[in-house]
Amino acid sequence: MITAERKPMEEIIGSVSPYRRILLVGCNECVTVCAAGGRKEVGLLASALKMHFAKEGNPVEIEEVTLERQCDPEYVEELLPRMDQADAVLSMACGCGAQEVARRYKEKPVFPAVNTRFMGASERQGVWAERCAGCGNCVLGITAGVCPIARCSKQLLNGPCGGSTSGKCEVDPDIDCAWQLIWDRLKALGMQERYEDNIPAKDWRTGRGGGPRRIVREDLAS
Amino acid sequence: METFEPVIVAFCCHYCAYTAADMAGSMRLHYPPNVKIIRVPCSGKVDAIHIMKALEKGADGVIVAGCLEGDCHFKNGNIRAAHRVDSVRKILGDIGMGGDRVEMFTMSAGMGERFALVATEFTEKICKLGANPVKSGTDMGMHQAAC
Amino acid sequence: MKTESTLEKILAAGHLAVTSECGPPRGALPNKVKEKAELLRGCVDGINVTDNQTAMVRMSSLAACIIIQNMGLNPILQMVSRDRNRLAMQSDIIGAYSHGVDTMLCLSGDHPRFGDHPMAANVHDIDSIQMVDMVRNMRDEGKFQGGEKIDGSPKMFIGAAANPFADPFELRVARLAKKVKAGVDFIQTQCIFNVDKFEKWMEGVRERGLHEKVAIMAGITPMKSVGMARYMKNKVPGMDVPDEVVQRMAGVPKEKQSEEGIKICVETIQRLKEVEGVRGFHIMAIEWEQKVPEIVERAGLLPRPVV
Amino acid sequence: MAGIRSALDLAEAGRDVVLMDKAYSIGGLMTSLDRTFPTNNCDLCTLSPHLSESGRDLRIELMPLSRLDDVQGEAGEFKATVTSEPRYIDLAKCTACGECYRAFPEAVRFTPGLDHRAPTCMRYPQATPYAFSIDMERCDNIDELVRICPASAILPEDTRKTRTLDVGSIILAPGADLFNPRVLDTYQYGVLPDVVTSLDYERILSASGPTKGELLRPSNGKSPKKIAWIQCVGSRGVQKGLVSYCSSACCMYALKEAMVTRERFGGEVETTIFYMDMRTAGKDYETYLERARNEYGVRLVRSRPHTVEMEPSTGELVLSYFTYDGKVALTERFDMVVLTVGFRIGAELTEMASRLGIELNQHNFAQTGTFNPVATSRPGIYVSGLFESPKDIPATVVQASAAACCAAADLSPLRVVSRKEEELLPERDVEGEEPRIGVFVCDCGFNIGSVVNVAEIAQSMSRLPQVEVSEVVGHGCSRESIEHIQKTIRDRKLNRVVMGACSPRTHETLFQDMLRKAGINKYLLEIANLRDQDAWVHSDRPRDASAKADELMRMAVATVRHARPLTDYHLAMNKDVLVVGGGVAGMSASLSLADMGYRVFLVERSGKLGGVARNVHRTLRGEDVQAGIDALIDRTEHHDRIQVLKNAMIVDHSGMAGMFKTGIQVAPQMFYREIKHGITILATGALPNRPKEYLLGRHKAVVTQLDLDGLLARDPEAARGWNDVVMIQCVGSRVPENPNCSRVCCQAAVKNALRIRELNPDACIYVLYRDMRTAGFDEDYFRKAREQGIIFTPYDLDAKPEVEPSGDAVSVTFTDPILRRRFRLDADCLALSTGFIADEESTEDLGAIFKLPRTPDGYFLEEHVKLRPVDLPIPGFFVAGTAHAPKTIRESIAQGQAVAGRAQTLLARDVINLGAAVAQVDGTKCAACLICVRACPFGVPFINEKGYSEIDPSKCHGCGVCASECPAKAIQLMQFEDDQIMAKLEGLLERIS
Repeated sequence: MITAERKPMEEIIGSVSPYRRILLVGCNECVTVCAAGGRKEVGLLASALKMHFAKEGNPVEIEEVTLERQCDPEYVEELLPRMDQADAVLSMACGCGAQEVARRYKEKPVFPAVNTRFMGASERQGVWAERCAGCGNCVLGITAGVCPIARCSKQLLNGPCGGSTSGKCEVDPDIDCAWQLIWDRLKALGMQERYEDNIPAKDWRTGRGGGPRRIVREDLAS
Repeated sequence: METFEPVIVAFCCHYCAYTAADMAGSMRLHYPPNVKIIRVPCSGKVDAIHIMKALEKGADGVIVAGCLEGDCHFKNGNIRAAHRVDSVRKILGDIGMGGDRVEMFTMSAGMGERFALVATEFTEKICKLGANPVKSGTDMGMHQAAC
Repeated sequence: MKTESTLEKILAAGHLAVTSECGPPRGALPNKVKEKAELLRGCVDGINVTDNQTAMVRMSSLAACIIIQNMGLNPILQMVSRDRNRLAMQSDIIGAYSHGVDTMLCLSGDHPRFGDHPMAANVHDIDSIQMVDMVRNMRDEGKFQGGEKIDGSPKMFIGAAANPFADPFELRVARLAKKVKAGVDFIQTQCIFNVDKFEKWMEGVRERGLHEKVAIMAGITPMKSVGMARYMKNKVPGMDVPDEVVQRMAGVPKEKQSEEGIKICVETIQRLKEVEGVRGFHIMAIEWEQKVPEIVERAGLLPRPVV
Repeated sequence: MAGIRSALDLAEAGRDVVLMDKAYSIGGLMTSLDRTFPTNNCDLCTLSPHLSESGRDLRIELMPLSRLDDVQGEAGEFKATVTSEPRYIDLAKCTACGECYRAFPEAVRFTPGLDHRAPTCMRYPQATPYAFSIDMERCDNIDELVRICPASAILPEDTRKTRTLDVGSIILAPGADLFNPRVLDTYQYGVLPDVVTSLDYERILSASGPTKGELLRPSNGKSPKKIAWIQCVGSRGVQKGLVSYCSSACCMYALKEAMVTRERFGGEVETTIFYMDMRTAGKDYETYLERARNEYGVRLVRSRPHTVEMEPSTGELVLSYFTYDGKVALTERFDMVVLTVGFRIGAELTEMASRLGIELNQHNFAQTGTFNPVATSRPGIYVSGLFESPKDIPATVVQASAAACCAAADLSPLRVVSRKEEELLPERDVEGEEPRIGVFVCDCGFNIGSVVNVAEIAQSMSRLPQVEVSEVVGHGCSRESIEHIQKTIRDRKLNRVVMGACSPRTHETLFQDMLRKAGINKYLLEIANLRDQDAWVHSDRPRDASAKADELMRMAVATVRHARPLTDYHLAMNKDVLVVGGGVAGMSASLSLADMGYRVFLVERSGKLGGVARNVHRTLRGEDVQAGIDALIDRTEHHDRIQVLKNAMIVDHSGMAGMFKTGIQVAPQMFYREIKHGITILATGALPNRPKEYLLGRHKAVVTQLDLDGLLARDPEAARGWNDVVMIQCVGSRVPENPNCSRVCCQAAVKNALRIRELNPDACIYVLYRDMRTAGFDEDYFRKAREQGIIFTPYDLDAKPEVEPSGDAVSVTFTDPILRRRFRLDADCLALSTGFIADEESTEDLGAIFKLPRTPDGYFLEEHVKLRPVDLPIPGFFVAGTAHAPKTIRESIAQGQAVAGRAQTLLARDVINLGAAVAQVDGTKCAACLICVRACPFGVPFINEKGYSEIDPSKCHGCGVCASECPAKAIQLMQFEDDQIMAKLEGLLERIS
């Protein structure tokens, strides 16, 4: 899942302050699941902004709408009827959603209300942690199902650095040492010898190194 | 300007706080009439949005009142409510309203005095804080609009 | 002989090698480099020149190495995978060798979080073991990592670091083995205070015969004060300072503590000389270079053999 | 407590009940307690929600100020003569406004108003008359009194009345008195103001007590720094004025008072308890004791305090005592001394007993037997609570339900007439209609009308859109008004109703029924609380009160527009019962239910019924256990409504209360069969503990008390040869592995010791114990044992006895605390009191299969320790016997009957009403984020196969946490939907912003 967090109120206020009629657009996918940009957060932000500007003496109109998925043109199309009453769009979706809205409605300024953080999993209610860096060439098969690229602070591919202390990373004791996790799993799986293989330098072309990526499924694209 | 009479919304859980308020009644205790109670099954039912909307619509203060810790009829609704109130206070701080207009209290069904005391003290506090700026703001806004 | 490196020659001749280090200045004053390096003349076989150590910007290791090289001393180019991608690394390695720098140490480097540029991007295009492999390829196969041939390949004597004390301990020998497999020539270890644990690690190393494939140089650091001992014990990740060391430092009056620190590290060296597979010592006298000659002397490692 | 519980169980089971109380309001002792152990919560607050449900049954007729004079006839058709003292107040009219009380405080009685927990008791109007009562003797001006009552509810001519009632069975739950320590000159109660009884102390702690919950010394109003508790005051004694039995509950409540004191007043107050034996034998009570000692720092001194005197100069109390380790005449100073007093049966009860012809034991408690623990000597008359024997609240509640069960069995088979459904108009469909709102404002006589200008309110409401009718209706809850409102609803085709009245807590059900009977859905109602939360609290500023009333009403009107017809969730009830476990508890439950006419499947893991009790031969009181067990087994196996399945194990389970499905496999072929049932009762028992200690199992002279009981029955001769016999208590109990007390061992040890003494007068018998826990009347046998020269020697965990083999005997070494030296002697028999240990294996499996929680030590965890001791947290599940916690045969049987008593409340219904306040998910909005799944305190929501969250209305408790946490706003709680709450805010704030 893509995770995000609401931007600091001050920044959001700053970005929309020139506008009086704001269309606040949430998304019912990832950002709902990570409680950053679903209907509820949209409602809270709308209320907060209305109060702020009312307090300042120049009230704003805020229209709330939460799309099923803000990164699909068909859903984004649903905003059309509302657009001409809006001076600006404030998006609570991840960067993908905000950009899709901007792409579709060229004449409208679009501002992000959340910071898109990472691809992660929820560890428990209210806690999400990074799990994947989208390198485009998955190594989990040789790292016992724990990704050192996403989860080692130095993305080391050949084992723990000298800073690994009792299972934690030197960078922050709240971070598990990815290589400790890998090693524990290898032991559990009886595959210790796997560790001995030197993993060669990674080809980053499948990742960001190769520039913006896209996937084309010929059979579907046609 | 004549004396400021704040409007205060109190979300009270059915099993403790609301009962305590009734209790204050049967004990004939006095507290300011500014406090208007909205009954909810559990303080855990009070949505952050409800609190925000109350202020947005012009309430000067909001009380969320639940059971004593450990007494929640639904296990931990009151604790969740307390966390939620904290987060709302933070948002209010961020938009320059100040978080003090919202507060969580806990009490048992029998604590009529405590309810009356809470209502009285909170009302005094809000009087000190003055009117909800959202209202004055709008006035001022219209004023500006006028001239 | 794979290279012209003095360090390689010393080790090949079976002597206990000695290296020390010199942190480049945080500015463009060549003399600062010269002063520090001068202190070490005649008492070490190589001078590690750190690469933005603790993630603080300093004069580039390469530039400082050239200055030291020109003084007729033997610099060891340190290179971390934190700051450069593989293109920058390879160009710097060739450049260094073109100036006669023939010994280097491959590291991953401290995380920017600890330095004065925590906002910096954390490159790690390749890791230290992949770097070792890359440098060996450049030297032995004469090829860039990309596969193209190098016209005049850099004959680097390749070192790497090892920390016998970090967790998981059981992985520490294996990790050395991977470096050996990648083709590392020598190893400088993390500062050793817990000698027992180090010996335990060496046992593991010998069991796998690694000590015959790589020259292991024991890392030694003199402690100036009990404060420093405590700091290293509690604050520096992967550092293992046993309580008795701290107590011993604490046991003597303030003014005597630096002397006690020197004593400890001399004793450590003496004890480690006896450990099979220890082929030399790397003395890291952080901002205390002037003490290195005394330590080397009192440890009976002078004069340095000429090869 | 006991009376209320029995009455409610029976009423819920569809029986008509007359609940008599000699007092003018009910609740008994418990209403004057502050908080109760072991939860230290205000338990009536927790209880009341459950009670309000049953309040809808109008089957309980309350007769306060009444006494039972005479009972003629046989079980099933008694004629009971009852006399009621005059109350001088018309219950139908009195609104408890309190005018009379203000005018004639000395003549008017109204405990509820003074007791802070009373409103929660008033929650169900028919459960306690929410009304005053008058003591006419003390009223000097009757005319004035009559005049002052705004509801004209005073009946000066009210007189004593005598009625004869036809009843099928009778339950006596008259409670008991507390011992008054005035008779003991040594403690100077009544002389020294700072010497108080435990009940006085409860009142001091109580928020509504004389000090409003402040802890103050009665003598000087200063807060005490050192408080002492003296245990067993008036109990466990033989001197005149004392009683010999143990009052059972006192140890726990003294601990509770000390803990609450430490909790509330922190380190400043030192608390010390002077005790003989700490009798914390109930479920998890031992851990409670540990918490008191270790977490709260309550000091415990085993000792016998003899006098309390006052140091005149300082006003301190000097307490003199001697300890059991031989130290004599110690003294210590305190600011307050609390006398923990026990229970007594007063003359009133002994007279009643003789009037009714029921036998009492030598202590004047009702005589009962192990195999019918709540039956008196007179068939059809049952007893529960303190009148049966001294006990704490959980035991009382258990007996109350057991009594309810036995009483029901005597009544003619039940035809359930669900009175709510009787002769109702069909519900009018209001979907799609514009709201047509009727507003009715009560003046509630004086209560609202005198403060709030109700006419004006009605006026201003009438101006609001969609309001069809708006009028003042006097006492809205009076029969006339209700009929008037119903007529108006019908005539004016109203489809929404707003009541300006008193608290919905007390009157919602009443007004809901009113709507329903007027032919519209009962949830189209909104109540504005103009009395308890406006008129009563703002009587000092009427104008503001009126303004507030206006706003409250606007809120209600705005909200009611959004009200929609809701249907209560109902569930067809399967009336068969599954009982798991064929021990005494399981058999008793099965027989009780089968006798009531329900079909029972009794599943037993082993090949035999009877459980652990088969190995017990006699009770402490000498009753023949085996005969009793055989009778039980015989009746169970031959009862035509009980199907016994032996060698059977539970393998799977699904469904909910009223429609369970459970799969079992039966040996030897292990064929599978599925049982459909409405109720599940767990009576899986516990295991006799056999820890590897003191050579148990490795030396033939070492046995458990259970072994010994068998041995003495089988081969009494053996005992004749013994010279020295040693018994060690608490072996494998009250230790980290098994932290709680096994409850049965102390009396078992006394029982076996006495039996050996009987067989072999010369044997020396030593009992090494930590605390002797012979609660209640068992205390008599403990004393008898001491009188007969059996030696009881305490030991500490840090100086445990040591045992090693010595030929056919074992040598036992232990410390004698008085002589302070180690003793060593060779015992021909060493009996270890090993007690019970939870049957981990079966409770773990069943816990997993039924999804039921367990205590850390592996027993099933009941829904509420005190108030729902045999209900399990999942509706439709009950627990009885040692699967709940270690207990005696007698207690297990009582629990077996109690679960039957509780089960009948569900079984009597054809449908179960689950109410309408449940959460509903809008699948189109749901993002399946799991937040509700994780947030629900009861684990109800799940992501269904369609991929969105689903909430089973029959499991939802209606707290709304999921609704308020849902990030997609996909969940709404019926009756409290967001638009309704927003409407309230609008109604209040529309004129502001």
